[in-house]
Amino acid sequence: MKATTNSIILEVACRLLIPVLIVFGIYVLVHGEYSPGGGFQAGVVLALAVILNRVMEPADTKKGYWTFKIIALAGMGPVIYILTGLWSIPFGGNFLEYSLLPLAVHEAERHLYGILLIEVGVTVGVMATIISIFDSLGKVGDPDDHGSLL
Amino acid sequence: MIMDVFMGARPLWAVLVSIPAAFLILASRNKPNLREFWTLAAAVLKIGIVYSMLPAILRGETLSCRPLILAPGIELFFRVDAAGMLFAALASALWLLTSVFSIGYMRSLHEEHQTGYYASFALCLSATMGIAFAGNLLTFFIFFEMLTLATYPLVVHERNEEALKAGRQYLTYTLISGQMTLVGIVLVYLTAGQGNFIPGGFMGGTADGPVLAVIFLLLLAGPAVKAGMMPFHGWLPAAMVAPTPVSALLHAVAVVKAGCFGVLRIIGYVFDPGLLLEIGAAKPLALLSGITIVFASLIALTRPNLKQRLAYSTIGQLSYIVLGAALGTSSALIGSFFHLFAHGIMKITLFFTAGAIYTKTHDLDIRKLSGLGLTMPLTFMAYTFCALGIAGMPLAAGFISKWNLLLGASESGQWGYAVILIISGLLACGYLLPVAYSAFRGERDPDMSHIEGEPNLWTLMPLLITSIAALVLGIFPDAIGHFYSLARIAAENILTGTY
Amino acid sequence: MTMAVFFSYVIFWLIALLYVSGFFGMMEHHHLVKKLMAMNLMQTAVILFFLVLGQKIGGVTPIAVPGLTDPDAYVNPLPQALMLTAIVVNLSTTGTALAFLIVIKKHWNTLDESEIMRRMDK
Amino acid sequence: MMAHIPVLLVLVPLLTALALPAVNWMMPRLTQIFLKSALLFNLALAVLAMRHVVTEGPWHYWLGNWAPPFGIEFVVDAMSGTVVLVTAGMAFVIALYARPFFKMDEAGLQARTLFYVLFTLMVTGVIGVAVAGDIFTLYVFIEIASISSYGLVAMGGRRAAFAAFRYLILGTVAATFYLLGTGLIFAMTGTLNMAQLSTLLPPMMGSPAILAALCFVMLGLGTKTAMVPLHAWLPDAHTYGPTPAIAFLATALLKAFAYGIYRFLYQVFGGHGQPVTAMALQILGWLAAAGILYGSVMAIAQKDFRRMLAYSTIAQISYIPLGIAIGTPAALAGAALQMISHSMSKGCLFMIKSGMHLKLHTTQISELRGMSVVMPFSSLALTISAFSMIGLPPTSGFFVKWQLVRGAAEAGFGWMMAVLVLSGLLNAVYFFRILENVFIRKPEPDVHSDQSHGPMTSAGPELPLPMLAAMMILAAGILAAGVGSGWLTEHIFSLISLAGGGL
Repeated sequence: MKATTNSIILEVACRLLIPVLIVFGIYVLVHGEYSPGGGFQAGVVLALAVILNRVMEPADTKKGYWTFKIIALAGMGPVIYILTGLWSIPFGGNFLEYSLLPLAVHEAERHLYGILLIEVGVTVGVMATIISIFDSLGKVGDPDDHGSLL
Repeated sequence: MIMDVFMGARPLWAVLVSIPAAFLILASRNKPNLREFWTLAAAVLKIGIVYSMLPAILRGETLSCRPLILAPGIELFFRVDAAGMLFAALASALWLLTSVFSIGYMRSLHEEHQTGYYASFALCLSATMGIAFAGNLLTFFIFFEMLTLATYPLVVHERNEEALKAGRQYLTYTLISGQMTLVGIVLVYLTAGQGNFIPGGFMGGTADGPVLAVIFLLLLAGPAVKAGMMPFHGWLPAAMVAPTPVSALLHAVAVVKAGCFGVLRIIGYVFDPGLLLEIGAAKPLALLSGITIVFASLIALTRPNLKQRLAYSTIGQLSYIVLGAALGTSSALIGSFFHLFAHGIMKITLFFTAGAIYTKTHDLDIRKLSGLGLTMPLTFMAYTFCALGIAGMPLAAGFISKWNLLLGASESGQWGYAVILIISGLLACGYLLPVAYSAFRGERDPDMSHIEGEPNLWTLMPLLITSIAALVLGIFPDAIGHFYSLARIAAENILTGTY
Repeated sequence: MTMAVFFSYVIFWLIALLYVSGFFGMMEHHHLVKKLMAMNLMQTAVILFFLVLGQKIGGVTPIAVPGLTDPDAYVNPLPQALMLTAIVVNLSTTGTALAFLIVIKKHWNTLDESEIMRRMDK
Repeated sequence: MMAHIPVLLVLVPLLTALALPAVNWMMPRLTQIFLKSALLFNLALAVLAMRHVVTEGPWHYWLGNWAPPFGIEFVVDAMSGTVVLVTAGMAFVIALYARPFFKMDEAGLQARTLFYVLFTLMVTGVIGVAVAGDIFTLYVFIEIASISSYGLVAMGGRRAAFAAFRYLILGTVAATFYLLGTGLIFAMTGTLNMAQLSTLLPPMMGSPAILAALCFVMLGLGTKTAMVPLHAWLPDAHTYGPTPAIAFLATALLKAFAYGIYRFLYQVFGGHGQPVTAMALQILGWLAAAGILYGSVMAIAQKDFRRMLAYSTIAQISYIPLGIAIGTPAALAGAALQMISHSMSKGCLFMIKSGMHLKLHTTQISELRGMSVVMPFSSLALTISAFSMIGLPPTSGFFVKWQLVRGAAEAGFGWMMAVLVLSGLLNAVYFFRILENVFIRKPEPDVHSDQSHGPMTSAGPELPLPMLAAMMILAAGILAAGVGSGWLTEHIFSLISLAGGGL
């Protein structure tokens, strides 16, 4: 943490909360198969951890976030999803046919792992999307920007 | 093997050969000599292909070729029969002559937009061949519309407001009537189940009389407008704003001839003359063409401009063809088909002479032309001969068609039309001959006193060739291209109902 | 007619009311944000409609309860799964619309529809 | 690999869209190659899928190998194959065309990536609409396509943002209508799969709930297809949106929704065999005819080429519902051919529109004089596509008209024949006015000013090569589709099923 923070209370609270949020997010993710939870929720919780970290910093250092890279990350989440689905194709299955995934476990468990992989993709996607929304809202627009591409 | 494919698809090549020529012409727009070489080369090639099919046709055979499917059950179908051959042979031969003439005309007048002119001309010829060889209604219609489009740039060639107005008028007439024809064609396919041209027609008995009459009217709309039937002739005089070679093309080679040819095709190969009588369409059609013949001639008398006179003369003369088809007897049909050719060759001579004179005088007011016959005797001799031919003088090609039409009128017992034809001949003398008379006998107009000598050779040659052809074919109608035989075979086909 | 059946109809009427009020709100208001809110009302009404379709009196949430194998005991999970997707769709439409509103506000300095329409024609 | 083409058709553009920001971040140089090769690959897949449909009939694919009532099904048949082919083809051509549109600085590259992401997402959505086998998946893909199209329209500047907002509001309302209809159908039948619905629905067609569902679904799809009187969003969006996006929006996207109408009326609600649906088809026919006339008349009234194109789209797109409403095999073949034909010609016209913007700095029709001198090749493409719009041979537009007029004649709809013919003539009025200006009228002195007005203006008289190439591909395609229309009709469109029964 840099010296220029907003307030000591915020910083302490965040320091305490962020690790808990990360762990909780991962817990929600891996338990989505058995209990309420899953990729969407886990993604939101994980994004919250990152956003808290940003809230903590003062406004004038907020520039130059890797907005565009976050969007790229948001894209990669669903890519994980799709690749998981495609993974079963070389093994004779249809798209998303988890039971044919090349894992040395029981068929029902292969379903679980397949869905877990997909939830990971969803988590990454949701997390990155929410962070990028937060970043965009905080971005100060260029006064010459007419919002036009063409 | 390859040769067989080539020979078998000759109708297709005849159609296609001028399309690449059009693109080559566009590509070599900065090299006038090369550009005109392409035109002439394509014209010669086209004549070669077309005339190579002539012997087979004269033997009474037909050549056909189906390169493509257009719609379920409908092919792009080319069939060369006597009627199509007659039209194609005429158009391809006149293309070459008109091209030669255009080169002389355009160069001596330093016209602009020549590239577009030659390219459109080539496309027009492609469409004309398509119309001539079309074996079914859809193929016919496709090329018919293409002809409309390819002619539009020619009509607006002068690029001024008057030309644009004429162009719009032309499109309005032809596109609207074309759409009506389209509906008619759809109805033909629906009622008869097919649309291949069959001599003697195939529509008989497929529907009730009134339905057939409606279909006939719709079908006829496009060709009749192109053929300048009154009261749909308005575009033709307006289109006279275009340069003279274009008028020659419109009147003698492609457009109005395509219209007449379409009328003949529809009357002879979709319906048949007998069926027309049955559904009550023949009499009104003959009457309309009779009225057109007389009125167009009367209007021509009032026009002071030579090109305008020729335009109205065309309107009148083309109705001979429609009249012959409507009368529907053997002689009348021969007359119609032969008039397609005879009028083409004579009217193109008249337009060539008008154009040749224009290159010298830059004016076509009839009063201003007086006395010029002495300085350009060849040009005006050609004019005089063909004017007499249009009036139906023996020895000219026009006499043969007119004689056959008169025979046809008497065969069918409708003497009134014989009278109309004779009156029309007299009127033609009335509006065409004064020009020749004053040219040889009249005083020189002071504005024209500087004009000396014949027009240049490029413009003079084609008109001499066509006028000599009109003479030779008037004496020996079956000479060079066997046009009379073709007309006779076509008429026989229609009346016997077989190829 | 039992109470339960009556109430099951009432909910449909309420949803219809919500939907129609959204529709009219969208036509009535000239303020773009209000239009957007009305649009959200409509979307929510449709989501509620689907959820009610899957509802079953006495059913439990469709998460496997040990020992409960009778499928009739659970609420129909399909509408819920579908509506999860529909909610995401709604979220993205709303997000896109809000982004547009930011751009519109920046360029036109107003969010009044008739005002913008008037200026568009110039 | 070959067995999974139906799903790959959707996945390839989706993966491209998702991976594009990452590719742009890591290997900026490869972005264009990546994008274009992916779209080309997708086009190849579309062709293969079509071949499979032609040789072996409709193709059903079950995601995760779950049988239809539980799992999601993708279906490729002759009609959806046509939509997929059109979409994949247009996507590739437009990607080819779009490159010179963007500044090559940092902001321009970001905007470009954003554009391509939305664009490929829209491709995903459109192909998804075509192949979706159940009505909820259809909804999801409709929304994917729509939301990305809202975003794309908004990229056109300040007017575009407002136009996009209105488009979004109307589009979303349409989507809720559609979803409501879906809900009613689901409530009545308990299934969402189209194939099952087509057997379950007919006995209960009389019930008011199904009637309401039919109305809602048609309202939704009709709005998205911009059928009169639900077209209000279209003119502004098409006028102000960025050209490459609009070129796709006006072509493939609208086609997909029109295809949705066909899918519902024939394969879900039973076509002409059901009295209720027959009535709906009749109303559809009237509305389509009204749209054709309205669009054409409004197009004549426009002075701006862009707006004229927008109204012309309303008119031309209505040919497809008209063909669907007529419901004979010939008419449906005409509708399918119109999907191909109109996509190419309208795409080409939109491309030319922005070419005018680049070179002549105007799209006012009266100021286009002398365009043929400045841009001869574009003018040629303009002529060909205008002829196709009017329906003049030998372009594909003529054969569309032929098939539709023939279908209308077979079904005994004389007034539809009249509408089609009249529409062709009205089209001729406004297109020949443009051609007159482009080719014939003398240019006014200052038109040739070629000074740089933006990053896109390049030296030389004609447009940049990629743009020109795209236009030429489309112009050649129009002629090829015209000449080959008989082949297409006989081999592909004859397979279009009128499951519920045509006329």
